[in-house]
Amino acid sequence: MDKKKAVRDYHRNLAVTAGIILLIFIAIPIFVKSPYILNVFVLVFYMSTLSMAWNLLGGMTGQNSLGHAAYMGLGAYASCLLVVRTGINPWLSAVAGMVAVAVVAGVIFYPCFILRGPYFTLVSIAFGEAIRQFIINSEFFGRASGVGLPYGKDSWIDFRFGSKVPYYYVGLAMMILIYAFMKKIERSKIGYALKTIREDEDAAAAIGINPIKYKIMAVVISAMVAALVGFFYASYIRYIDPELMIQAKSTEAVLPAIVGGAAFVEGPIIGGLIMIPLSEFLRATYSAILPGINMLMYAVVLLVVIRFRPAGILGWYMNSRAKQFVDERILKKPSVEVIEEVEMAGGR
Amino acid sequence: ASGAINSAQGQAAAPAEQERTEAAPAEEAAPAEETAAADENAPEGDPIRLGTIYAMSGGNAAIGANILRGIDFAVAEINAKGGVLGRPLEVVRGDHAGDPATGKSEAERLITQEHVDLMMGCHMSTVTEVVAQVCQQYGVPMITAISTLDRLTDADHEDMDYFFRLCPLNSVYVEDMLKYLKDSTEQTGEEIKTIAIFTDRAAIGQELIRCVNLFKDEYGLELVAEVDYTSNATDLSAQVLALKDANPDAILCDSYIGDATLFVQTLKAQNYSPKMIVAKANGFTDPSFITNLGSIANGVASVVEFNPDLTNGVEINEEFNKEFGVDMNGHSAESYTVVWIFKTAIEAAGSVEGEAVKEALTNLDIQGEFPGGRKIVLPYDRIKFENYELAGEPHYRDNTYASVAIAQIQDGAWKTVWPFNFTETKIAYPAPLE
Amino acid sequence: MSTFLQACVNGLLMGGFYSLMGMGQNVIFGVMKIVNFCHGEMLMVGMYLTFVLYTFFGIDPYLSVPIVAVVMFLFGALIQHTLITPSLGTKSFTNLLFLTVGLGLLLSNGALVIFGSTYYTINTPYSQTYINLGPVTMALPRLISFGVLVVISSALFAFLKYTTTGKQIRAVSQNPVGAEVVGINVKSIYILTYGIGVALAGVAGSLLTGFYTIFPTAGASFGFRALIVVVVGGLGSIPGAFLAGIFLGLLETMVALFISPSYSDLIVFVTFIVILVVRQTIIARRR
Amino acid sequence: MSDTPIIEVSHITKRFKGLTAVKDVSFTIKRGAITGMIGPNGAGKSTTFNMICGYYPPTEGKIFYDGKDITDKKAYDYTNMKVSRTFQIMKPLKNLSVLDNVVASAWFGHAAAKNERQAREKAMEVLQFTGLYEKRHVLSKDMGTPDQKRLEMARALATSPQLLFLDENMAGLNPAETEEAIKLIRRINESGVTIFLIEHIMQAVVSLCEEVIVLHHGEKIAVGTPDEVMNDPYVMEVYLGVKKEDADA
Amino acid sequence: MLKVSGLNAGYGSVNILWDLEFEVKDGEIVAILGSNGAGKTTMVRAVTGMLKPSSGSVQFNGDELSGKNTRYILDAGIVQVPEGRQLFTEMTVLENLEMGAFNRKTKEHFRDNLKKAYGWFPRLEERAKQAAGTLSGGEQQMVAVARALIGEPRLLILDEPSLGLAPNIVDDILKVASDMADHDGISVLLVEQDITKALACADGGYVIENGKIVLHGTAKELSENEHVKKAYLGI
Ligand SMILES: Nc1ncnc2c1ncn2[C@@H]1O[C@H](COP(=O)(O)OP(=O)(O)OP(=O)(O)O)[C@@H](O)[C@H]1O
Ligand SMILES: Nc1ncnc2c1ncn2[C@@H]1O[C@H](COP(=O)(O)OP(=O)(O)OP(=O)(O)O)[C@@H](O)[C@H]1O
Ligand SMILES: [Mg+2]
Ligand SMILES: [Mg+2]
Repeated sequence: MDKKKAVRDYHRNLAVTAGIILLIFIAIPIFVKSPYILNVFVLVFYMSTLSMAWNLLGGMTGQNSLGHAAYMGLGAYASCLLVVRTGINPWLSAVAGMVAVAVVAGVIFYPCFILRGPYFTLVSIAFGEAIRQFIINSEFFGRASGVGLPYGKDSWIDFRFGSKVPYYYVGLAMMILIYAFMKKIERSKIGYALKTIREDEDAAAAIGINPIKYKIMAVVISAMVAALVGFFYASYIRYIDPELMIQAKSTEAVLPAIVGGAAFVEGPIIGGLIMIPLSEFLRATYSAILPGINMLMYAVVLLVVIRFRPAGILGWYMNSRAKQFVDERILKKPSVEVIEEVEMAGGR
Repeated sequence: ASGAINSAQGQAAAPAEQERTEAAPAEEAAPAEETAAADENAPEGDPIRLGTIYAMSGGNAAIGANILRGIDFAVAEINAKGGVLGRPLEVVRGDHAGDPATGKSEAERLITQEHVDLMMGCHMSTVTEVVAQVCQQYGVPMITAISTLDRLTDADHEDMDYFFRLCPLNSVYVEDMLKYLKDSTEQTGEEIKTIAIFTDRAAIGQELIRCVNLFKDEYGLELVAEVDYTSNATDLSAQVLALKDANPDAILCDSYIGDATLFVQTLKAQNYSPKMIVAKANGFTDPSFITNLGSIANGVASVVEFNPDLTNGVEINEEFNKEFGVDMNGHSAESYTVVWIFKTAIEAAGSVEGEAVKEALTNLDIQGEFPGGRKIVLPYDRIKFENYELAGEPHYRDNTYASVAIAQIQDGAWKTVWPFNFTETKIAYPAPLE
Repeated sequence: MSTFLQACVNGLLMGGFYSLMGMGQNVIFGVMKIVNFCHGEMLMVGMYLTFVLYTFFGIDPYLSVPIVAVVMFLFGALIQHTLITPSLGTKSFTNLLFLTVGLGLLLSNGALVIFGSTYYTINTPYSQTYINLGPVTMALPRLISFGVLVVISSALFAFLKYTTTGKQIRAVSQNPVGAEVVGINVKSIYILTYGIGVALAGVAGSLLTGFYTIFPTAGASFGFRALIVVVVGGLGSIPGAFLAGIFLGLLETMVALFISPSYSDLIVFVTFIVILVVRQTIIARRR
Repeated sequence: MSDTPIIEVSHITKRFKGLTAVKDVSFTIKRGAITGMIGPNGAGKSTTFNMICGYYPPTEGKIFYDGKDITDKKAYDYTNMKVSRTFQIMKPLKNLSVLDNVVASAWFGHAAAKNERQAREKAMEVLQFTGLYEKRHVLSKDMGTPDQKRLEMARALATSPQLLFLDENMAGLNPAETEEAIKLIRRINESGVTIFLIEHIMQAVVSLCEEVIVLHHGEKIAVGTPDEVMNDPYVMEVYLGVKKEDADA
Repeated sequence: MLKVSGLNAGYGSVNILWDLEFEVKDGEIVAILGSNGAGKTTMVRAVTGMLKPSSGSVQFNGDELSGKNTRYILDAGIVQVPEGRQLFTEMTVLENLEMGAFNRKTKEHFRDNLKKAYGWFPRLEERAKQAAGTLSGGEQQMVAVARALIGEPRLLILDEPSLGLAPNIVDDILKVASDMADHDGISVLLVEQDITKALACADGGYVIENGKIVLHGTAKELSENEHVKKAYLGI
């Protein structure tokens, strides 16, 4: 009986902690007035979301894509062009953009799924470059000059604001929503299929998983989320050009996941919260003094994390005293067996 | 379309010669004041903060370096003379690394964290567009020294009254290039009938192509080839062969410095000597272009926003070269000028308050020389931001007096060759490239 | 016709560089199964090294090739020992990938910090010497470079194929544990191979200074082409990489010549994807 | 219905480049029974097995399941047809816990779990059945050979097969552990699962199998009860290694 | 010949082997028994230098090997057939065998040794040009054993050689081992799950449980030991 209560208490504590963290994020714009700081948060939100999109493919499925900037860019282009050319509502264009990118990603990648390991990575780079080159050569996409979204009065309908606050909340909501979605996937049939594929494709086939089908699913979902981020980016920056899709941007999309811990759905968020403010700080502080030194230091941080904390910050936390302390003292987590027992009992 | 600008050039030649002697005493008087002013004013007041956003890292960092030399030079000069309103100028640098999102972020940081009063930027028009929006939102006056994209000041930007542009528009550049081709017959005796474009596939190249198509018929030129490549190309021999095949009378080009260098080397390697090469500044006028290529650069011509042999440029270039070890180029000279424009406007407004400075900039009219400073070092003698029409399109707050000259590398140095009434130097034809 | 011949020669000369880069990448990939994403940056380091040797010590770029090779080898060995070997233990392809990506960032920005953003070139007395062979012109530096790299490639091929060390390298590439069992020092082989790979990139950089500008991001375009070469030529295959490099060089010039220079990049990427997919499909079928 | 064999293999042949690994082999697997396959190394047992399970297409011949032609079925279709397999070279999902390894399987197959709870319950059941319950939170890569072999089986069972293929599932076990495994396999069989196994451990083959098929050089050389097969002089010579003198005596 | 004392070893911070003591004399076959996960392979790895022992000594003909690298130990004459075979899958059978001849002067004797190896495993000669990775499991095991023999061992360590082998091949391999012990004076350390067969050909043996030696004696003693019968033979 008190086992049951212990588990219930633990779940309550978890919920309360999550609630507090959420409240802090909701409260930030009330206390932080600096648009620049809010801007950094907005960056964190959309980059973390993009990184979560990557992580579905890279972390969960073991397919290291280095072409996510292309999906994001395509999404941004699709929604921008629709708004500019047809004048439809941006929110609708976002949906259309996601669908378009999903189709493109699915169709183009279908033949590539025979590829494993590094081959997949290389194709994803070539694919990203090919899309970028295509846009640069295409009159329709505005070639290298890019596309701008119209400025104007603040409006929810047009998703356009002078202030950072609405972007902050939309960005936050997007990140949380995608997080919840990814968490759901992780524990679902798809999640298990993807993880099985990551570990061994032959083993996956042996239990009835069609590796190609699920990999396509992963790529399509991942590309759609990236396209959503592209829409958000375009609405926020209000100007896009093919430079958005260069390979360095794809790399940027991955770093939060690597630093945070690619094995965890939370990894990209933790990594984003660390790496993006760090990069902004380094640029603000050092770039003017000695150009390049900021990226140099950023690279050093990245290398140190990979070298000494290969499972990322979260992987490190999971085996740390800090976690023990949090579990025991703050969350009052009962043993795994107890939780399991109560859960199984509840099921009958 | 650019008739007004041309006449400005025409007038500029003669007065410039006269004013030179007059200006000398004023310059000599300055140091006396300067010591006094420096002691009393400069160190004391709150600095006036000038934000700059250029690429300091990434593929195009070289351009940012030239621009900042010009800015630093002007700021040192102004501070040595007692600053602005008795307050020193201080530069706060931002780095956009070639990316609009980063540019936006930097603009926000400079304005809200660093509290800059003024803004300069950027060297990529795509980033300028985004940064200008941020400045507009916060009411920070911004002048771009070198963003030439026509669109930046078109009808869509009518309301962006905090944004001003010093440099000429791409269409002005290109029209002057074509004009030069036509005028060259006078000296070379050969008429230019066919042209080819060699350019980067990035935005700069698209603009060159667009503008050439805009004017080519008017100047009776036939475009026989459009050849482009991706920035920082590994190899340009295919492009050069395509040009060689097309065999135009003249090649118009726009490239960043690395590709510009490789282009000329490849021309040699492919044994192709076009008779005339005219570049739209950029990489071709980077100080390291001549250093790197040596004699094979001889004969390359380019639009220049500034040239050391311009009557107003000789002196400043000497000082500049002493300071930095390289010549002042167009980017340095234009950004140098922008700093002085800001100084003049602030002093006219009597404050650094954004609204007041904006008003002052709107009404600014500098003729010949800056109050308390040098003569305009660029190849024109008046600076005024005006609304006007260009090729049937309205434009806002551009310096309509801006124009460019054309220089050619001769004996390892840029020599102004056009407009003819600006210079004694004759066009070297065909371009020797050796 | 003469244009076509000239284009062939150009493609061949350029392809040689892609080959050299690809072979370096291939040695590394073949043995450690990691894609060296800082390969282009290693080339850039080789360029700056040559530049420094020329500017401060007056050493001719071609004479500095052996020096660059040795220095870059040591540099690669150091990186392998301190960074990559420890991370190999985690068996995470993702981590290794981003380790090399991070290294690339470090190197290109390090160059920016040290040398600034200026574009440099090296002008030797013979940089502007050209050789005419009938309708075809060749720049002397390119020709020398091509000769040097043909020699290096053949030497490398022979080394891997016939020497004991070469066989050890191949053994490690197939089964590191098995290699240890037969008495091969696996860690030294790793150090050796990464050193060789990096040295090849450095040498390519050194040779490139004869006709290319030196700047912090100079390696990027070459780095990616090296990847294409590796994949098209077949992972681990040195002759494959050599041929693929030449193929890529020719493909680029031919597309530019017969279709349009604008599309050469696009077509190269698409060809790359197609070749990869087709080849892997055939391999999978054969299973 | 019940007398149609669950699997009928008809004249299958597999050639790799120059080498014929399996040559015109035909046999049937009886429903509800345990059938074994033995033969010298390289005889073509795993190849036959892989052809039946959809990993290699046969070069020639047909395979029937419940009378239906399944020659061209893909490997991932098998669990939906209630057929499941293990690998000779184990393929555990290394970075997942034992529990997650099995949960993953429980999501698939003809009786796939509908939700997370079902999947976990089914996995727990299988873990208890196979004796891995105590180790359910261990990462599968940290386990020794016999546990990994057991895990292979657990993962196969979690898809609720009616026909189970085991490729050398007992290799590397000592006699005592082998006894355990034999009991487990018998229990599985008693729950109604038809089993087809490849094994070199005679102790297991003799005590489990109702019928044994012997391959040699890719050809079927004998079939019968374990007793019959093991007393076949040819089988003795090529496989069991009973010395000529002993056999004569 | 081989004398191990006070050997401790493990992975990372986890200690697996606890104060191991055992001895192998010239020309002797010693069996190591133990259930799965007992630490037998870890012991093999510690003796052959693939795993650095945390303490203890490994003496081979008076030479201290503990802490030496694999190459040194191999040159001293300890050659193993590793668990899981560890072949070079993309190399041919012949190339794999060549790789076995890295130590000492074995390269010179390679031709002769190869002939011997083909004598023991004729099937390998048939398959000399085939890529090792495409051999059947049992054929691969033969390659692994042959590769070790080509290294001219003075002490041969076999880690579960019978795994996946047909009964007659197991007999062959064990017979090769006994022949070598009897005729060439080579010692053999045999880690084996097929305890009956192992004890039948071994002179003596040790039983490892949880990384500790719990029993040792002659083969006969062990096969009659109640604990061994119960825990390992299932009798
Ligand atoms: N690389 C490794 N890292 C961490 N632990 C390991 C590693 N290899 C083995 N172990 C652990 O060490 C213990 C002993 O393993 P070992 O392989 O030595 O056993 P063994 O007696 O050879 O068993 P088997 O009969 O299965 O081969 C086991 O608990 C195993 O989980
Ligand atoms: N992919 C392949 N390519 C070429 N030959 C192969 C391939 N797979 C198997 N073979 C060959 O086919 C033959 C049969 O192999 P198979 O794996 O079926 O043997 P097996 O009977 O399972 O042996 P074991 O008992 O040793 O596992 C072997 O000689 C092997 O070398
Ligand atoms: Mg088999
Ligand atoms: Mg073992």
